[in-house]
Amino acid sequence: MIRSENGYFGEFGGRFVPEILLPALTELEDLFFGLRDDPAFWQEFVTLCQEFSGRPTPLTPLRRLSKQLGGAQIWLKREDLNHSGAHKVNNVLGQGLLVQRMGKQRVIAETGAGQHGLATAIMAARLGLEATIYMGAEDIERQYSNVFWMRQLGSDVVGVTTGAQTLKEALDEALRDWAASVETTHYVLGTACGPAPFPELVSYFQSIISDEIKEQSMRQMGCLPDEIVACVGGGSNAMGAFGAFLEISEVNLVGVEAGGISLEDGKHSIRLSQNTGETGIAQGYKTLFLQNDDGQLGDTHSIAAGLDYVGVSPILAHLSQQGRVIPESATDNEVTEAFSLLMKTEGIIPALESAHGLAGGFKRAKQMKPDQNVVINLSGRGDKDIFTVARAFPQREWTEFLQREAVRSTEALAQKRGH
Amino acid sequence: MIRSENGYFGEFGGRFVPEILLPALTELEDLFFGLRDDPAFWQEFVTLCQEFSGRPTPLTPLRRLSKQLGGAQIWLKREDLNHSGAHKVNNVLGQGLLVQRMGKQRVIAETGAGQHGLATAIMAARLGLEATIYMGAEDIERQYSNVFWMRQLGSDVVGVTTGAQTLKEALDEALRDWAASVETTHYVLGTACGPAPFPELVSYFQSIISDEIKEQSMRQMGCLPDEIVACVGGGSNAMGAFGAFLEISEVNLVGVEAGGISLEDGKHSIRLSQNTGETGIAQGYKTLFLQNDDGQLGDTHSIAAGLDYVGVSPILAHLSQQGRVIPESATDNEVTEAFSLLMKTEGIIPALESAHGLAGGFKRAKQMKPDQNVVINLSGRGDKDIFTVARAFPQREWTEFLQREAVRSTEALAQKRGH
Amino acid sequence: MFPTQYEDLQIMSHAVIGFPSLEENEKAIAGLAEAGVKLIELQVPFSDPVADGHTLVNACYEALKHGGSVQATLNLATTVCARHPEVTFVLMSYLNPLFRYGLQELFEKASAAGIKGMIVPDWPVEEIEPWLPTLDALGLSPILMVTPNTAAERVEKIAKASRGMIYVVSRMGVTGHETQWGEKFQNYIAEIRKHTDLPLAVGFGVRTAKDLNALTGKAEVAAFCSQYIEWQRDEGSEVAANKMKSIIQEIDSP
Amino acid sequence: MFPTQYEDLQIMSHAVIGFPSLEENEKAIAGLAEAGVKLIELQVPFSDPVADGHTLVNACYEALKHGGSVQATLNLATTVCARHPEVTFVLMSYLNPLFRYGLQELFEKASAAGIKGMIVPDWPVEEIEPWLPTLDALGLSPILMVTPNTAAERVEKIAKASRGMIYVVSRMGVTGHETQWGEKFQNYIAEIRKHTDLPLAVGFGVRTAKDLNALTGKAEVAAFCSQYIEWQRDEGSEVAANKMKSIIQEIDSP
Ligand SMILES: Cc1ncc(COP(=O)(O)O)c(C=O)c1O
Ligand SMILES: Cc1ncc(COP(=O)(O)O)c(C=O)c1O
Repeated sequence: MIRSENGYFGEFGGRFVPEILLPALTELEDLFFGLRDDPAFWQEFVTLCQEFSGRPTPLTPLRRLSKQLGGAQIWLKREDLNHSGAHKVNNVLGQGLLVQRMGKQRVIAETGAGQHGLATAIMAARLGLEATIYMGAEDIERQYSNVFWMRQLGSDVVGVTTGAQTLKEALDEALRDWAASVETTHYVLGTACGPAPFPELVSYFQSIISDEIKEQSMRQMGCLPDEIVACVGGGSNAMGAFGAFLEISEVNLVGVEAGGISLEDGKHSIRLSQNTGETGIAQGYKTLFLQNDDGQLGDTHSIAAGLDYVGVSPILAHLSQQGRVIPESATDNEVTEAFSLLMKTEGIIPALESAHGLAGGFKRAKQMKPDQNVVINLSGRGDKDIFTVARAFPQREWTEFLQREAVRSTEALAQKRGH
Repeated sequence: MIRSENGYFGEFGGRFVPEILLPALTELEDLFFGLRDDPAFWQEFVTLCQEFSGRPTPLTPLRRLSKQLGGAQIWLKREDLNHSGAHKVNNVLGQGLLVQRMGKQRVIAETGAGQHGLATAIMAARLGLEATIYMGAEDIERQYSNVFWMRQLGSDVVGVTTGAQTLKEALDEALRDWAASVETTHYVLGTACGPAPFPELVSYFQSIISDEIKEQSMRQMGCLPDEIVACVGGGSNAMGAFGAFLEISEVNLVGVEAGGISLEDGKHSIRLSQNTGETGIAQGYKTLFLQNDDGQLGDTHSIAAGLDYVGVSPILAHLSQQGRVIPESATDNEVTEAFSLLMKTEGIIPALESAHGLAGGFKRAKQMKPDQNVVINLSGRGDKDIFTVARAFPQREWTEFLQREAVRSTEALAQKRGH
Repeated sequence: MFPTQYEDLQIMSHAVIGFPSLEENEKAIAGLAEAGVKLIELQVPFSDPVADGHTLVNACYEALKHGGSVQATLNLATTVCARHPEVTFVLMSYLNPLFRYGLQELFEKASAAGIKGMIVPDWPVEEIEPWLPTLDALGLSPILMVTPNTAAERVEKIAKASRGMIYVVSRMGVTGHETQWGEKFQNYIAEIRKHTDLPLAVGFGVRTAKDLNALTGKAEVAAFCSQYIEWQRDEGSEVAANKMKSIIQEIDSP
Repeated sequence: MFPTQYEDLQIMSHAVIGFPSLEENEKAIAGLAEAGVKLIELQVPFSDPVADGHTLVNACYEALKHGGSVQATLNLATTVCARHPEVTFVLMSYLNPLFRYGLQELFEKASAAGIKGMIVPDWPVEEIEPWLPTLDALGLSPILMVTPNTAAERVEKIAKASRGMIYVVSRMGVTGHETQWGEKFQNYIAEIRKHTDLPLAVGFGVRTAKDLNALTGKAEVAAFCSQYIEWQRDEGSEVAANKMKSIIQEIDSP
């Protein structure tokens, strides 16, 4: 895995936080630096992932789809099979181990798609911690099922109504909570962003993905893959999938960002490519942000709540500047097409975030030869996206069902109040 | 694994089908008998489960919950981590291998909770088969999200509106379809019921669960468990969890049925215990059915669509008569409590079906000693039950969300029609 | 009694006991007898009639609400067998209601009521064989089914266990497409006759006078059931009987 | 200029540039100066003000819609520094808007406009240190923050890099509970004074005359910001200035 120089990756990274947060970050960093080279700690982490989350996740060959597309052999790294339905849980379980070592009793988290919030709520329930999850009000609307479960799991979900009401605002609000609670609370940052040591720490835990890909591809393909493709929101699943291959230059690493509706400002979430992102410092770190000339962070759009983020991992910003990671993007339409194609051809329901990886990966695989191998990181499953997908592929019965369900739900509520 | 004598298990089982279905059953039986002792076939099956569905599923210790309950150590066999979210996929993938060998191009299935239908739709998509899924109209209503996904996966979902509109009627209708299509179509029966060889065949594929439990408990507990608990709908997850232990009499095997609302006729689905079920012959086999004096099959109720079934595996009927399997039941209320307890204490969201196993298992574990071990088979995850759970635990935000979503969905539909 | 081999085509029709009501059953049966129907199936309604098409499924569902049961069927049989000696009554049921009643007792009572034969679609030949001595002693003929996909050796076995006649399922499946009575069907019939001297009753898809004419000279019995039940459902037993009568008159003599 | 150590308590207040509008900012600042406020923070609004409470977060959001920006802040500074020589103006901003403007150019322009100090909450001391020679040359004082959980050696480091005054964050967190000014707080202040001779500006939770009185004799500057912005938001700049005036008059002399 890549290591920072004093929290920096090239020009990106750092730790630009209000002074009040510094001690917690230093404590975390010291703890992390003391553990990360300890094989026993890694083993403890791997065992936890195995016993609770079902790792290793498989590497699934897409035989029919690869044949149909006529290019490289496509394989999916199945992070959708994780407990909670996405790769997010890897990082969260790892941080859970750190929380136990710090003896803190409360965790907070920001969440976009709700997957990281759900994973955090799950970890908190399992470890007996209090949890508060910050989520943009707009994202709550898009992913209410995740909110429903977080609440059932006993977490406090706080809707953030400032600004565009998405991930960026939720992150701001979580930082504000942390500033007030830092001595008893750990902030479970959900992606490879934020102030040092988070980008490094999150990438470290997520690198379990690429460790497995490496071993599995040797066993299943008999060689390393030619290319690894992952969607890029904050960058944690991508860093997870790329981590073990950074030094192996024969393996192409491709990050697919959310192309959204168009390249117009506010209609996409592309930070790495096409000169859309500019170096900036916000939310505790330096990276490529979508921002205007005055340094105000921009609005973003993606059909996938989890990619709808204004910053990006400083590690990916650096690797992409270095040419080691190839940035790609996929539009909302390309994404729903890839979503449908995977589902109908291979019987796997991807998260809309992950479907960006599919769209990008399929496009590239078509240009390659049948003796080449592309691994796409399927970061999560699509169940959570049912409401969004239903809007993209409207079914009359679904609408009618929702109408009836709304009535039933109202009745159940009235009955509960009656008690 | 237990073997039938000519399709019978004690007095239960057999093959009571219209003559037209006989050739297909014989063909299937011949194929199955020819393969089941072939280690290479089993290996092919295990590899498929590994590569596509993420097996082996873990055996998760519930440390906090066990301590809280103060009895035996409780472990969960995590079938919820399977691709598609339940154990159903094991059987379906196995039958998929048989379909390929028979060269058939179409599959049909009945489904209750929708999990088996979803698993079948997934298998059909992956193998490039046509699929028609029969589902009671009442169950469609309870589990529309599964229906939504089956349709997106390309399956034809047919609502069955006869009788009580649940699993029994769906099974009847699937048999009718099969009678007309038997030469080109394989009927993917979803549980350890129906005419021979299905009970045996389904139990055979599901026994991958107990094979793993055996090996995992030796590794993780250092001994075999004292007790294995599973919910019983048709009986496939229970037979899967029990299979490898049938001959080991020190391991108690406990099947938990749906106690529903009360013991009144039509308010529960208890067939094995308390003299509720009576020997009968229907839907192609002989077992304990809920029926009246005239031999008409009865109505059933459970909060869990997948347990809402009038018959039960003839193997379980036999084992329960023999005293090898201990029948228990859990009411809807006990089930929602166990559901909530697992979620809040261990961060795992169970299917309502599986929560019956939890309710029964927790009750028994409390009576046991801390040096004993109970394995509960967590047959599936609860995401699919969001609408039902939301009715049991009403949240105002959920109701409001549904109302808004119904409007959005109507708009999306109108827009689609406009095109 | 049952027809003999190569006798002229006779019509078998149907009553679902309790549909539309128990009293109406009696009138409907009288109407069928009057119309010239020679055999009548008395169907015990069942909650899970897997071998029936939707018309009969729905009729069963209604019949159960109106008192249809094994006992009601036996009661009705006692009445109608006595009243219509020119008609041969056949008990049609799924196995479970009979099994729950007690097979031995059921067979005795059915025989005593005057019932001559029995069609039980989910009762396979292997399970019937042990009962043959009892059934033969009671004069109760098991009428087994042969389907287009039944293998030759199994046809042989079924023919051996059958009495009175063999029920020939005309096509694959209980619902759906129109049945064809062409060369393929004739080969199918010929194949069955190789194994038996019993008369053949053809069922499924017999819905028009044209179908009956097509079967004339090929089978001894045509089971005209679903279409009759639909008439009964939609237009009442009297109209249904009249329609049946005129259709029987339309049959060409061979 | 900045107060000297142990000078009488002075009030620092606040303007968010663009809130409620650019014109209103000028009037509001005049009102504050008239009320006797000696230091005024000119806050560049930012899209992600992580170190601010909800009042300022919302003010930033509004300000951005009304033309608040780095350039607007510099323009306003030029005007108000000239107009109110008795007031010390401090630039308050998050780092990114300044970074995007270009730090070197920004510092020069701010200094030229008459700005004396700078508070940038997400700019850590390590990143400031290399800029000290430039800032010193320009006479632009970096006012760094110390918080209750800052370790002693880090207070030392921060004190070394600070100029003009040190901003003492009174409590943990930007929102929430009332601040206490009791013994614990006094020990905290005393601890900081061990490392510096600079005057101390206390911020967060200063909302009443009572708070100001409590700070009298303990700190040199009280940052009276969120409460003022709430008055401004709810009752307009004029009423807000009057309230500020009467509250300043209420301060007990030490
Ligand atoms: C399934 C899934 N994939 C990807 C992402 C994007 O995050 P990251 O880029 O950190 O992997 C999310 C974020 O919520 C997610 O839920
Ligand atoms: C999660 C789950 N568990 C259990 C069952 C009950 O089936 P069986 O008894 O065959 O395991 C179902 C049926 O749909 C199910 O979905």
